[in-house]
Amino acid sequence: MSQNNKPKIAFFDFTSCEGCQLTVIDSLQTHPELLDVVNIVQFREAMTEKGEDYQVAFIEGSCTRESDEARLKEIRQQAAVVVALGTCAHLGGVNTLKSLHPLPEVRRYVYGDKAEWYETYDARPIEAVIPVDFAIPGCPIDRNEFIGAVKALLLGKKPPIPDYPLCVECKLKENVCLFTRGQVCLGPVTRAGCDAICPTYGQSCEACRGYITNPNDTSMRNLLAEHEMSVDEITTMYTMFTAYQVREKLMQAESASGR
Amino acid sequence: MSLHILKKEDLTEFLTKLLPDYRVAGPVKENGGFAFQEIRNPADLELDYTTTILPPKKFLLPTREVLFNFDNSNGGEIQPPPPAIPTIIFGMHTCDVHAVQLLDQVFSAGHTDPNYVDRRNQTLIISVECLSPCDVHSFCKSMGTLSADEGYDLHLTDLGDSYAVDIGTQAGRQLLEQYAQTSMATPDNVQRLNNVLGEKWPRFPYRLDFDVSDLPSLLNMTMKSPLWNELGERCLACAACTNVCPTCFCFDVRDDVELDLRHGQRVRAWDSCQLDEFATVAGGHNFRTSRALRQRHRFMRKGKYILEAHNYLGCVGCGRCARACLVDITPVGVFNDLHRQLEVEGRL
Amino acid sequence: MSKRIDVHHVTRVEGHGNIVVEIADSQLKECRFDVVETPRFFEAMLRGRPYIEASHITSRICGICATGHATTSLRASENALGIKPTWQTELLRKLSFHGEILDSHILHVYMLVAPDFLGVGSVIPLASSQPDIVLRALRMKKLSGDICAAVTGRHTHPIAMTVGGFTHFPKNGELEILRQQLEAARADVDATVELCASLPWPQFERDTEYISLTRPDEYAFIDGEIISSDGARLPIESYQQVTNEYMVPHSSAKFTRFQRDSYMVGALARFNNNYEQLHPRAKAAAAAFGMQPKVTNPYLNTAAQVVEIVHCVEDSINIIDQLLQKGVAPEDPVPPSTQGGEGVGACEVPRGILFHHYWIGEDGKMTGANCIIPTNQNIANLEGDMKSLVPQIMDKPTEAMQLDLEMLVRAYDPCISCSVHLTKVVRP
Amino acid sequence: MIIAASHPTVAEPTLDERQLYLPNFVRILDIKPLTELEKVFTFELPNGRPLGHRPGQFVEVSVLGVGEAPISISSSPSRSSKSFELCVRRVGDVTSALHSLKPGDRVGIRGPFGRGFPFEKFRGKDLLFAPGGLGLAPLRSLINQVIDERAMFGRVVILYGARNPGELLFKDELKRWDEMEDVELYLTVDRGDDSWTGNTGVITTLFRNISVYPRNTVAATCGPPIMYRFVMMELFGKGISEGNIWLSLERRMKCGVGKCGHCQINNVYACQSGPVFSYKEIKGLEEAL
Ligand SMILES: Cc1cc2nc3c(=O)[nH]c(=O)nc-3n(C[C@H](O)[C@H](O)[C@H](O)COP(=O)(O)OP(=O)(O)OC[C@H]3O[C@@H](n4cnc5c(N)ncnc54)[C@H](O)[C@@H]3O)c2cc1C
Ligand code: SF4
Ligand code: SF4
Ligand code: SF4
Repeated sequence: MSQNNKPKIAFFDFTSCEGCQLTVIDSLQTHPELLDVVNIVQFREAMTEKGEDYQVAFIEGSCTRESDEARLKEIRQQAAVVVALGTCAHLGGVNTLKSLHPLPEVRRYVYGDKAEWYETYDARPIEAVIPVDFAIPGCPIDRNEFIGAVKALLLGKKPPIPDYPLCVECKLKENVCLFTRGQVCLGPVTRAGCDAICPTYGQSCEACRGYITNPNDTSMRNLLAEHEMSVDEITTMYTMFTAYQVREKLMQAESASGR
Repeated sequence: MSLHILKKEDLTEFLTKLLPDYRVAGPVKENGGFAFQEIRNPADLELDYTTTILPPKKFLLPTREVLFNFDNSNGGEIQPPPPAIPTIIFGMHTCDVHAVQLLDQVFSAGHTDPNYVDRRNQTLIISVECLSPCDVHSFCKSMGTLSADEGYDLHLTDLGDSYAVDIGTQAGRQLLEQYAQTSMATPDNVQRLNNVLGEKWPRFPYRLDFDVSDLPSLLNMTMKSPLWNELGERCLACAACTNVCPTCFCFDVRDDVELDLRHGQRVRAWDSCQLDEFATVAGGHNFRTSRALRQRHRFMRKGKYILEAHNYLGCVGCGRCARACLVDITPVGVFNDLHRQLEVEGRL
Repeated sequence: MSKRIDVHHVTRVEGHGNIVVEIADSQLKECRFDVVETPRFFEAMLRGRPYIEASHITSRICGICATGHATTSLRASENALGIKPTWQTELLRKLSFHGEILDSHILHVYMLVAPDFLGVGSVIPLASSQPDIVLRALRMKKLSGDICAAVTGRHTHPIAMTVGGFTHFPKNGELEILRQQLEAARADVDATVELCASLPWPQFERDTEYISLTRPDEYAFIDGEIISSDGARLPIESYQQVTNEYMVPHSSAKFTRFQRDSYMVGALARFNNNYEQLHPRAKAAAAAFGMQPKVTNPYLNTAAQVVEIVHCVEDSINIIDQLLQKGVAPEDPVPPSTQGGEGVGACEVPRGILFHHYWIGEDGKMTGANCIIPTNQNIANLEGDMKSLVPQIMDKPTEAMQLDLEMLVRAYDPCISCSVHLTKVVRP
Repeated sequence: MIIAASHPTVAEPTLDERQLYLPNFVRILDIKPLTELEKVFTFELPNGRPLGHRPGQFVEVSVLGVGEAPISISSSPSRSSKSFELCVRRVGDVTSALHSLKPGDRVGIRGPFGRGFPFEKFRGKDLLFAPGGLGLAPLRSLINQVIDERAMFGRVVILYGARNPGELLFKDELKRWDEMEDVELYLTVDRGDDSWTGNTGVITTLFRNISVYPRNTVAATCGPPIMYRFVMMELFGKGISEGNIWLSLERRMKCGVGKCGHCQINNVYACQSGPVFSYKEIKGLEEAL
């Protein structure tokens, strides 16, 4: 393939830890041929060139200030395909944890009396600002899933992101279930695709990939309650990466009951 | 066939001799439990194991396997996978032996599945007699799988300082002759064996409230039971139950392509009827939308559908799904509940 | 002569920062490094969360020093809760920490800095023009990642580390393989030293105060005391006497100063303060660069990183030997000995000294937190360097000047995404 | 010597079975767009061997790298022994990949699979075809075979419905059928447009126009899942017996050969026992319709 007919892709970062972009760089260790099949025209973290002519935009990070919206819209205008790269972009991620506290209070807590120097608003997924075609979930993204998504996009397919619970992968890895070990885990409602890496390394799944389309939420909450978790603790556990969605849901419920 | 005696101290040598010629899989300690793994060091084999999370099925029907490799460069060329590796599954419990018999039937009925059958025909099974239940979840006695009179090549029963080795097939006999140091059983040994088998039987409880031969007709009468909805409300649709089951065999097929988009593999991987997408077609129509219908499908398969199609019960009572389910949906519980319902309704 | 340099979002650094330099009538009017990263509010987010989550949340401050944040976070919680980690835990933590230092330094040296010397905009063109260099970098980076993965599951964001210990343990076999790979990597390490020692490092000297951790027993990465090259030693609990954070309107990151107007942290500070404890092979590498403490050329921060690459590879082999001698055995995390409390954790992450300061309530929930990030501590010093560098290079063409300034920024290896959390700690 | 191999436990697969999952490659001769979403592909058979299919059977079509999809054979075995036709709706990955191919490209084929329509049983009967939407694709094969042996059958009535005029498939062929003296074709669309002068309404509205001699009538229908219940009621209303109503059912399918489990309807594998069933065969199956 000549440089010309390779699809041009660009990487952008908003509020994030840049771990997903690092994972992209790391994916070169196992897939150096990535550079043969796509033409990376912009990747601030790794290159000086800033090409503005691209077909696919991978966007990392959540939107946390109004002034970033214009840039996001510009990217949407240019790119034929916009991919949310990682949980911050896809769901809001840990950045949205602050939305569990009232915003002015958060600002005061961190900036003290200089709060007004710094612009910020409720952190949100980029999907809340511009339409997104595909998302690669995960905090950070899974290297193989990223490569899989690139292949799918090159083939004109939808990226193969699972829509079934993590327990599927966890069982196939023959992990002893954390519930059996007296702990709790969000695996039964969380989207698979990370090869159950947290349970494999002895930690509960914290739902960094977000929830499946059709989780059995009631049964899951009952299960956690049976494991001596209070409603508060369950909410805390559910909101580590998805505070934005949980808050949206609460607000919907509130306005529905208000009527 | 005839009975041999393998001294326990000769087991290591038996394994050591097998290792160069065969891939030997058997139960080993892992993560505080047991798992069937490829044995590299004879000392790792734990014949005195309870149960495993995944059944030894994974050596006959791998969680992910290549159906063929392809090269798309000039219009498409395909290459079947390399031939199966000679394998010995060492230490299978009899429930799993029954399960393998079902798989053999499924994959050779109608169209013979070449990939499974090639692997199966390169595999020898050395099973062990269970002397006490794995745990409270086992219900092998109710399912009639507490012993097996066929389906293995060699079958071991622990007699204390030695194993009684029952030869199941000609291949088993050759294997024993070629690789193991055994002696013919003496009348004493046979007596010991009888005692061991006699003592084990009462250790296992019957856990179904009815005879398993009534299971298909029970299920026939309970297609519309309200229990399915109750299960549907509880079930997390996590598919743990089907993924750990030795008799589940449904699979997904997909293409994995390399970044050059030319080379790749068509792969089959385990799938589960408990997942939303299993019966969903393009356009979004799902033929088993609710978790209730999917649970019903699962239990109907276990006790009825598979029997009707293949003459083997679809459940061997290993209890793996019961251990794996986080919301306590178990075959024993479900089948007994259905039985009780019919009793209450006076339909028995 | 008048010139304006305005670099919007300096590339090949972590996070977003701008260089603004204005020269009017040969007078330096304006010289700033703006941190324009969006503020992240991590301390505020921690409040109300169970302490056990703190290391998982704070590792998300930065993808590149995730293990550093997690380790510092764990040490803060452990100090708050009166937990003394076991010998094995300490060794495993050091090993994964080395993995991260290696990963970060290799990324910085090869992918962020080297392109400047080789006259390209990124590592991508090098993949075809100098594939051996790129492949070597990828090989070394993979090994660093593998070290982290064996111990904690992955580098960004580590999984198996928890308060009091680990939830997963590498198998002895895995460690043996890593050891072999580390030994084999010596050739790549030597080639790295050779390559970097041959680069034309810009000549620029400016003495400043160098601050790092120090330990009596080893080249300090985790725990220890704060030490200043100007002569001062403080316990980590007194970090605020050193950092003295203050704010400026052009930056969303906090600025710091101790005994001078500014100080420097990072590989060069560690090198200057703890040179004696480097592995002999690392000292030999320093000699290849002609480096002896105290080194006052900030561009050589990158060289100090190369020296640390050598040290960490050797020390990792060392640690693995110690672990293998006893064999790694699963152990439960050490439980807290107090309910709640206050604690400070400090580590030398790739870019310098990092502090986490936690307050944990009796219910096990976080009631307060403060994180002081190395890049913050460096920004005032970076601006100081810029101010003294610009007059020396003012006669160069604007483009060359801009490159010198960008290279200076990159030498600091700033991690701006980290640096933005902020300010005054509100004690509960 | 490896002992296992010399004592096979399970009967060895035949040569054909060895190919079970391996597609054969066929070349695209022609592609005709029918509507916005559907195209008809004509494939050339390798070394002139006929496909040997029955109407109602399907093939698994592979685009290597993208995947495989079951598609009904739309051409009649009576028409050409050198080629066959598939009518494909673009709905997802594989079907979109097929739509992007050009004549001369190759695709993989496995099959034909499944049980088709029991053509022999239809001889001498009046035939009532009731396809809905894309359901015409498999029925077209059957209809054309009937037309080619027209003398063997009684009346031939076709009731075809689509959502709108633009979605009617095989318009040329519909016209030809309409012009035939001995074929009765009735069309309807759910929603008409300016140019549409025919019947509007769902397919069941067409049944009002016709009367049949129930004892001698066989019906065949295929369409979207929701259609069957309603069509079935109409057919019962005409007095056609359960054994004389034939349906082609759609299910998710992966292997096409009765292993993968996706197409299971209670204890029946649709890919093996179907996809064509008589109503009598499936009425006891809870999940069939
Ligand atoms: C017996 C039979 C005959 C068919 N005949 C035709 C036909 O003549 N023309 C036509 O256009 N379509 C036909 N279909 C439907 C066609 O198979 C699906 O539209 C196609 O599989 C969608 O695949 P995709 O990759 O484009 O869609 P995606 O949504 O990307 O599907 C992903 C995968 O899901 C599975 N899948 C999804 N939908 C179906 C489905 N409806 N049936 C089976 N598997 C599915 C396939 O394995 C597919 O590869 C038939 C289906 C069956 C079962
Ligand atoms: S550990 Fe978590 S993901 Fe794994 S099986 Fe248990 S609940 Fe599911
Ligand atoms: S259904 Fe459950 S008990 Fe029965 S065989 Fe499967 S896993 Fe074992
Ligand atoms: S294991 Fe239990 S919860 Fe999970 S799918 Fe099976 S029945 Fe449902």
